Amino acid sequence: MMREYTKEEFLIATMSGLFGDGRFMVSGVNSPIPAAAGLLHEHQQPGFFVSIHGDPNRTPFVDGGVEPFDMAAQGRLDTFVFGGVQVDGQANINLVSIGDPKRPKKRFTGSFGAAGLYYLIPNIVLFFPSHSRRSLVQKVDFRSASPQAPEGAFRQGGPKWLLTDLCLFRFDPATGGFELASVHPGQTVAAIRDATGFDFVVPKDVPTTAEPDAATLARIRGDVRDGLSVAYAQFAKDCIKQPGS
Amino acid sequence: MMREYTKEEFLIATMSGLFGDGRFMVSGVNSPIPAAAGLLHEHQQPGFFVSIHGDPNRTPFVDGGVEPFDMAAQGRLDTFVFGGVQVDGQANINLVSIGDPKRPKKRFTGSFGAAGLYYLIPNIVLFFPSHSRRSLVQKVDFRSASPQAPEGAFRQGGPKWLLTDLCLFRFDPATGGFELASVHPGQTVAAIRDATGFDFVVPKDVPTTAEPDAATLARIRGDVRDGLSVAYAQFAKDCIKQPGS
Amino acid sequence: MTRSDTNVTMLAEQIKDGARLALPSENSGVPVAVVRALIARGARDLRLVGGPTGGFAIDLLVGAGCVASVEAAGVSLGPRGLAPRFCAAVEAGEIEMIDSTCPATHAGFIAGEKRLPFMAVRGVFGSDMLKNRSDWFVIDNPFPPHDPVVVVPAILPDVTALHAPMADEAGNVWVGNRRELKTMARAAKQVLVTVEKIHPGNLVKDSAMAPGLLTAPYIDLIALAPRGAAPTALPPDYGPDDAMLDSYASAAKTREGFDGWLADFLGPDGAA
Amino acid sequence: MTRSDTNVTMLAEQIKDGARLALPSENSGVPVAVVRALIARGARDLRLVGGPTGGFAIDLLVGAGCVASVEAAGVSLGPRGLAPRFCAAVEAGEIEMIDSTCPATHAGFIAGEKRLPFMAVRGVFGSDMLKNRSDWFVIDNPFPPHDPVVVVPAILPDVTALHAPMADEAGNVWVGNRRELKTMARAAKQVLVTVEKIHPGNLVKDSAMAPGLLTAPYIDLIALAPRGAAPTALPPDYGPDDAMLDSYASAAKTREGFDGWLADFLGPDGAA
Repeated sequence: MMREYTKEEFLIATMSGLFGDGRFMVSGVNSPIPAAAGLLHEHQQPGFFVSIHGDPNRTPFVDGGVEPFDMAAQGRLDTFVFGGVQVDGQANINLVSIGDPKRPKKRFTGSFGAAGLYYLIPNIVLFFPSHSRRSLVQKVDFRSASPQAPEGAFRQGGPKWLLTDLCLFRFDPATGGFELASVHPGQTVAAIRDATGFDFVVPKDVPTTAEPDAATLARIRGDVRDGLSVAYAQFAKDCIKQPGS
Repeated sequence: MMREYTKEEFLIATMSGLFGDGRFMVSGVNSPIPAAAGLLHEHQQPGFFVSIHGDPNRTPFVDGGVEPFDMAAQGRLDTFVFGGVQVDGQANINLVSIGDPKRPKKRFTGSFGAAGLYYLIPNIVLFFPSHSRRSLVQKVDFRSASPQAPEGAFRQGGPKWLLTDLCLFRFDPATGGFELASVHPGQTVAAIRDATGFDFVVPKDVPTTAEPDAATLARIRGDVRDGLSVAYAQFAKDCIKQPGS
Repeated sequence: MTRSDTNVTMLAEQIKDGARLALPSENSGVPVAVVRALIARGARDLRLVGGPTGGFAIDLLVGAGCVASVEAAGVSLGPRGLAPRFCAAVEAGEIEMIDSTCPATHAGFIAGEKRLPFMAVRGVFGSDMLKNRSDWFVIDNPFPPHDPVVVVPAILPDVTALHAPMADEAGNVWVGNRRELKTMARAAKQVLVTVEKIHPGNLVKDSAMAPGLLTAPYIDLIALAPRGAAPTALPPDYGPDDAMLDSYASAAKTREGFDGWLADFLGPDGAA
Repeated sequence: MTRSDTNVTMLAEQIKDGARLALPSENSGVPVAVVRALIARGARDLRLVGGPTGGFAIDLLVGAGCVASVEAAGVSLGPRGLAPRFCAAVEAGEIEMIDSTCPATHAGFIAGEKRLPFMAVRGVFGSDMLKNRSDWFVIDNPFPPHDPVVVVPAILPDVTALHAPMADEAGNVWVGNRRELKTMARAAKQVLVTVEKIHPGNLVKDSAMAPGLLTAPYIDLIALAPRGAAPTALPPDYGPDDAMLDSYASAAKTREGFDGWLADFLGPDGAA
């Protein structure tokens, strides 16, 4: 039965393990893996709840777009997953453009709420599922959000993890850089160095990221798949196996 | 038929004439005369509307206590009437206390919204229906609201009139003081000087405040009395004559 | 003792002596049942914050000796005039009065809701609140025309307590158009709510009712308390109990009158 | 031409070329019928502000050449990916892009609603928005601990246009839980609203509906426009028109594809 899981199932299980003991997570637009990881974490962490954009049963907001940001400021939003076009070794992320932002080679969506939430949410996971030197770069072309603030700035949160399809990094706020936390099954430190545009700390012993066990896979293919289908029917069908498979 | 009106009817008619060409007035707690003057003004000024505290049909707010203050800031609240315990010659008003405010001889309600609204509402009428040296003073014991701001301060409104049971003063923002605008029927400038604790400008010709005409009285005793009865039934009964009287 | 009585008492126990306690303005969801329980318990040194004003409940708490300070833009019995025990206590120097003005208190709660350190407020210049309060001052607007502007700090109560027409089974509380109650609740460390009734189901899914909800994540405890705001009004459920408020306004003019009225109000079990 | 078409056209005429126009975020009451009328008229140099983000409507206006600048925290077609005409126009330097972040835009609108000159916003440090925008900067919190804090100016649009499920006969518009629409409207000099239907009576008197209203005093013009937000969703009335949005996302990838799609969208009377 080993390796009898999809790449997405592996990432869902791994990401879920990063969500810690918080109680409330919001998963944003176009975020099926974070949403699924949130649903899985609900089973692992009693009291945890994930709000899923696009699922009316999981949208507890009644005061429009401002409410989640106020909740974050109030310390009621514990967990968030940010993606982007680029991330650099100082955990700056770029959701805006490649090249000169005034006249970019390629324009993307924009920064959404990242610049503010980067200081408010205790458990931020950066998620870049296509690990390469194009996405994990020395220096982002545009800083949509940055943990680098003037001394004394208010901060009750920040990036904690960077999860890719090759490995998991831990962000160290003391040094302002990443440390390799684990390499996914089949990967090597050397291969990850090769694929990464920034320097990072490699501890003496780098564990292999744990593979999801049978119970976790059953959960993903059962309740999580069902719950996810409300907002992400196609993804659930394409990327999560049938229950019992 | 001369003088065939109550003191309150006279004040309602006179106050209504001060409400100008604004469109929206809010009358606060315990303000039957301002409310009635607002209702009368609706007939005199097309498009004018008075919101009356205590009348659910005249309470167009849906966002709680903040909304009227935001409306004032937006320039949507044109007219307001403030009373108080004291007013001085610089149009400072006191709704808080007599004596040292830390250990007052007499404590009153508090300043409510006056301190903010004093800068936002273009047409503010101060209403002190018991004109005496105890209420119209040299210097208020506590400044609940004051038009005296640092240079350059934002100001889109302020006090314009001071109406009492003896006379009407106009506030001159250039000099920061009051000018006698008219004396009520039966009053003299000398009597008003006697009853007033602050200095004020007396122009060469001081007109007598106009008495309400028959049509105005009929209106007060008809529609205004009816409308006022929702929030102020007892006042309407006691202080406004029966229709046709 | 009914279950709902027990719950109100338990809920009031959450409000510790010395707590900074925010209460709604008159007829906006005043948790009178909780106030009664606080008095019955003999609560002390409460630091009340009006939202932004206050009336019957503040006067009652002050008269009962539960209060160290009151921060409010106004305290009165509305159509019944001055708040007699409040005024007497200020005159006797028995409580600290921290005078505010409505928009400044609203700004403080909004800053609290957003966990911003401060918020600007228009006007307020020249007032003695600005002069007396060391926590309000004038800064230069950082934007053109760099005009002076008053700033006030966030208000972050220990507890916001309120009464509402209903909660649903999911723990959401409907406060209707009293939007400032949401703000005051979200600004507080702890939120205690009594309600008239429990509505079946989950009102977040009811698009008509949703905008008037203070949702479950903001609320620490809910207790049933039918007519829990009386004698103050709870629109749209009930108006003021005029007879009771009249008797209060009349009795509370004297210390003795107040004590007698309060004993009746607390009932035979009232002594803490 | 039906009466409602006439009204939408008249309403769109209020939006002058060069106006600073605030539009709701996707699926939050986007006034697509008005956008269509603006394109049919050949509107030019609009300065769009997303509330705080944008999607189909902004992409359409940009593709049709109506736009001088876009201020937004993000522009995308949501599940359908990037906004192709918007991205192409930024890449070609055809429009000015003023990047924001959601809480800063919300803060700007709230300051606008309150006519405050500015408002603070948490975080945002280190970002290139803060670096690039001359109208955002860091001040010292005037209160202890005097920490650095980002301030942004009020956003005061010339026009806020939105589509809503209903207006009532008194001219109140129900926006439900899209609270930011109230804020954006109150911040604007002019407010133009299209609605699905007219509800009899006055909803201010309906305590369930009142909290979700943008009331008549804030609104300049209302026009009927059934399915006026389509193909975007208008909860709770209708979901997105997936087929139409799919066809748009696919066609708009190229200039030619977009032009063809737009011609179909405008119909035979579409040419201004």
